Amino acid sequence: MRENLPVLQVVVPLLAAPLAFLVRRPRLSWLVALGAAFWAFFAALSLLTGVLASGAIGYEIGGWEPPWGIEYRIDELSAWVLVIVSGIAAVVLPFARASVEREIERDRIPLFYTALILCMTGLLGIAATGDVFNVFVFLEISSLSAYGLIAMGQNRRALTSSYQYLIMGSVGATFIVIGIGLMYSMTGTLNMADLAERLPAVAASRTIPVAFAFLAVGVSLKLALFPLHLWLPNAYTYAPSAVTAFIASTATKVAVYMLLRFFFTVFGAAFSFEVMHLDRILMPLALVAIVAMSLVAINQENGKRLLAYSSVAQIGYMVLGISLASVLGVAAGVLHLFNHALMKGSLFMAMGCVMYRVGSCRVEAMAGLGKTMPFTMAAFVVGGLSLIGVPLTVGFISKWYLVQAALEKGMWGIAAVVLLGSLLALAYVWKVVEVAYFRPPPDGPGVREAPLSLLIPTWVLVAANLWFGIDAKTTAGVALRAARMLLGAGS
Amino acid sequence: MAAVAIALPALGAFVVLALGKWPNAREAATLTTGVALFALVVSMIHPVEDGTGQGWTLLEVLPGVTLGLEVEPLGLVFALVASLLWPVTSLYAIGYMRGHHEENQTRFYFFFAIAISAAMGVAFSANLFTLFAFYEILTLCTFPLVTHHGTEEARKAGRVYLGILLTTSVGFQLLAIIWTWQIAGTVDFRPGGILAGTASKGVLSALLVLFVFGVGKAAVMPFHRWLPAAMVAPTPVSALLHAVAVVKAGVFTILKVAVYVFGLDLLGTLSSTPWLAWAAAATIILGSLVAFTKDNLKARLAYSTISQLSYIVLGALLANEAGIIGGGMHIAMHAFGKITLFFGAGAVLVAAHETDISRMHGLGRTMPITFGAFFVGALSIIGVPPAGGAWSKWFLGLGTLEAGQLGLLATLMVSSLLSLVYLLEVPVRAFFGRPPEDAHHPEGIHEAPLPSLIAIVFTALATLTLFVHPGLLHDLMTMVVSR
Amino acid sequence: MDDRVILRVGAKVLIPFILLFALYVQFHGDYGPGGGFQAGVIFAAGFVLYALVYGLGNAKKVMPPAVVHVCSALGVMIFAGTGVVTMLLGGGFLDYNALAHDPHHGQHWGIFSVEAGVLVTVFGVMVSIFYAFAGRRSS
Amino acid sequence: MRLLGYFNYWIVVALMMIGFYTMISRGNLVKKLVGLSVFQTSVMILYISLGKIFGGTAPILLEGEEHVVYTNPIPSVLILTAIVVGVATLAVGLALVVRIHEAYGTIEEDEIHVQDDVM
Repeated sequence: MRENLPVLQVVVPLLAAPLAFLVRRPRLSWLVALGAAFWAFFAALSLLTGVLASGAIGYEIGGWEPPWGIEYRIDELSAWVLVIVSGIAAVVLPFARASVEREIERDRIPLFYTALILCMTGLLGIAATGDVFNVFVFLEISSLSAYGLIAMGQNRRALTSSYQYLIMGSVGATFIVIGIGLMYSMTGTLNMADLAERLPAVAASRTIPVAFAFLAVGVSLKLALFPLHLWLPNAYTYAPSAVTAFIASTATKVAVYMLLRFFFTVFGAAFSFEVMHLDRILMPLALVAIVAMSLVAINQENGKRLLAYSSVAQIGYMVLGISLASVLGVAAGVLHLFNHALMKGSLFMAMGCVMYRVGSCRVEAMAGLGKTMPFTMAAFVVGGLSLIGVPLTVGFISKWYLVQAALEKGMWGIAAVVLLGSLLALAYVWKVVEVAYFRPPPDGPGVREAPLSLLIPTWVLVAANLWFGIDAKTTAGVALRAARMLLGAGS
Repeated sequence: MAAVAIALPALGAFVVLALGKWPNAREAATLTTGVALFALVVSMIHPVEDGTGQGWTLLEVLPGVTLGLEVEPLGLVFALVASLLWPVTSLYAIGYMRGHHEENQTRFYFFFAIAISAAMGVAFSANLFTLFAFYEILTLCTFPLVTHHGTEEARKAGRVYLGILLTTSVGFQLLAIIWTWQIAGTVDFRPGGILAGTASKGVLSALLVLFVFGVGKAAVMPFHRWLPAAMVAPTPVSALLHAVAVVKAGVFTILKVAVYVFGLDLLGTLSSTPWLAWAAAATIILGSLVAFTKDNLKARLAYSTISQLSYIVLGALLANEAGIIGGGMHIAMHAFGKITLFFGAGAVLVAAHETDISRMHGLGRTMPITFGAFFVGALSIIGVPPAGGAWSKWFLGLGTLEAGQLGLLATLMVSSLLSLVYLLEVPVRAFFGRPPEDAHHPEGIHEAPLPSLIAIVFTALATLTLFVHPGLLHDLMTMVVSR
Repeated sequence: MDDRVILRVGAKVLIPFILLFALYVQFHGDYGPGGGFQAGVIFAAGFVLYALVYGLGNAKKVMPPAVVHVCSALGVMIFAGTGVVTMLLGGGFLDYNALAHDPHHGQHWGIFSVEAGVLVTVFGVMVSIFYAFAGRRSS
Repeated sequence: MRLLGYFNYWIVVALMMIGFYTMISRGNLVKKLVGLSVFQTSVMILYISLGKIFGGTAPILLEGEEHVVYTNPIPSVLILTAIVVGVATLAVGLALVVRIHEAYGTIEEDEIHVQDDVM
């Protein structure tokens, strides 16, 4: 059982997805999905402890040795991402039951859970596999189910948002395939470790830089790096609440994982940053993303949309850390992967609670919620403080490393922009807080606090925000190990 | 023990929350916690005097970065002042809040207690990270107090308050802390400092600038606007938090950074130190001048606070023992003096519904105790015997002489003269002025509610006592510089 | 519809052969070009032709949408289930050698069952896509 | 002549640009999908042409013929997967267009924007 864990991590959810569809009853399919998510979470945790104890785990599918067969390869980074994705799924699913019953027609609920589990499967697969073409396949599995999930939103604009995402996502994925194909044409292999070995020999050709460029654009599209983020705000805004909470905290994170995998593991940091100068593109874009998208977020009138733009800005932080290409910088990026998943998860789930009771996420509609839904708004405040980076929350830990990484390189301006971003975050978080706490609730039937089945998962994530902000040794340790591994600096 | 000192008010806060429906029990809880906290802090004096102060590491947040507590003399001074004045202010607040029919009183007492808990955390923190964490908590938990009334004006003030305090702390102070960590490899407070010899003088000078302006709570101009803005809060908040706990947390941080991060020897050699000292001096004078122009009593007191806070910043930047001793003592002296003044202002508001100085003529006759106490407080701020403020000004003056900065000494003198005028104007008008014709004070103005009156008299007497017995403070501060 | 005799008769003749050919492609996949994917599409094409000629209603009687949906889910389970079975038998995921004592037979059975899964899924998905689009009434 | 030797790449690039341009320039949602499809297909051709060897046969082992040149089967296998993905994407896309048509009564992008702005 244990030696098969790398593949079971992906296969069990893959089996659960059709099962969730076959059982047909909403409640049952929810149970199936819940079981799959918890299974994935425990498997991921056990993989992470395994990797931390004894190094990377390889798994040959069908007993075919790499590079002929497909290899699954779990190292510190992939185990980390597996934990993030499955952990968020395990929290979002208990939340989803009530929320989905409110937002989605009954006969579509089994389909919804099937798609959600498929989406999780795809994301887990991307993290687990050691084969670049497999990355593409899993990417499309997760994306296609994500398109479907987003289209299930109540507003008809969910449809156009999903369509927009589909077009841009497919273009991104196709770019990635082109990049993979060009790499294959030069090396004749698709295995990541094998590619990493063979690429340096052909790196001087014209094909490899082209492949590099295609991959860079494709991955940037998927991770919504400014200015390729256009699909994201609409998609997050109009998707059902549970979907937003799940996708916002996982999908872009996995895209960042792809970025790390392609440019550190496959191409190697030396080629990516010293020959191709990836940082010269990523860093300015990340900085612009942090500032511009935070400013845009301040002007949003819809809570979910506000958080969506904030997500684009936060992705800027991760990319910024990565573009520093130092152990500390990459560690900051990897750490922020986890930390941002926690904070955006809790924030979007708080929004889901608001949606459940109020039926709208407009900032205006949240007037007086500080009184009527105290626990929901308290969760929002804590998540928001984390986003700002107040000490003793996870956001602070990310910022601590990011600023340190910038200072280490003597990049003053960057440290300043990171901190400026925090202040802009303060502005948009406070916009919601002020309305919720200082505006009197509208007349008419009062709003009640969200039910416990929504509140408990939300607060689990909020507690995680605090817990990992107070005791960040483990998370920072894993992030540093992953960064050292990626940069080949030994652990 | 330090952890208990932080936990106690936090615990008290939740008791307050639980007792929200029974106001008397709720207030009893606040007072009991306050007295217990003060007793606890007092019990720490002996170990510290014997030199057996301890450190505790609560937990390691990041490798090398810990949430740690430590009882040392400087922190003890701050803790003593804050914990003594908390129950006193609570007593005052009971009279004020009920007399003024304020809403959301439970929330008020809750956040009040949390703020004290955070102030204790600031006082006992063993490293910059812990201090920063509690510093930010203090900012955030005082926000609901500043915006207590929930009006448009209060919200605007709250925005300014939060905006400036968080901008400076996140933008400058955090940067300075991370930078310190980067070059020194530690953020612990150590006698003699941790930065000596770690980086070039230029870098350290820049770092000092970041620290001084990063501690927005010290209200060095141009980052002072939040303090007058915070005056929309109910008066007990202005009294305890914006004359004692919050602002003193700021100057306390600067003292701590000066003594335990830079070290006096290093501080004296940095090129930015004299410049910053002059910035503090400018704040002293400008604050006093602006105070002149304010007719609103609380606003005037706020600008006076800005001016007085820079005395302490200046003391720290003199980089000699007398300066630090004077600065540390001024934390206590100014606290008792200014809180008395605020209590007076609040009492006038509750009893006579007046906020403007120009309309306080003749009120002294109906409220003699209040204005008598106000007079004593004013003396302390001005720095003349027989009030405690004389001692701290004495040491600050010594410090400037020792540093050979006659210009700074002159600044202190001028500012004292200015405060003499703008503070004494109030009791003089009250006692000797004629009530204005159009004043339609409600019939039967009398003294403030009894609990408030007790508090006012207590702090006024304490101000006088500190003149006679400044020994403890002086001893503790001497320990700080000789450690 | 009724007067298109040639179409109806032609379809009637063709459809069995189409289905049979699909099965041939499926089972010959071990030895020559072919396999579950192509077979599934061809099989589905037979049904689509039936639906086109005889009407959607009749097609749905022959192959109810519920069954089609079950098919598309079931195939995935057959595929992944094969992998799980190999694991239960002590091999790795999709390690067909574990399916029988003789690795040659194991490979044979493994590929057969995986291809069967693919056939079922592809058939199910193709027909359900057709149903979904053809079943829409223009509003 | 050398340029002509790369004719397969020229075709791929031409198709890719046609698809991409269609996707960007057309406001009709179905036409966009057609563009996407052409775009994806061009990549499939790229893969297949990478593996093709002139004179090579299908990679099937037959007894007695051991020294034949095979076309590399792996790109074909990969692209089989990509085709499935492409079909699925197209199906999802068209399904969305159908639903959009039901919700908005149009599949022209600008008309949809107008309707959204009114709300």
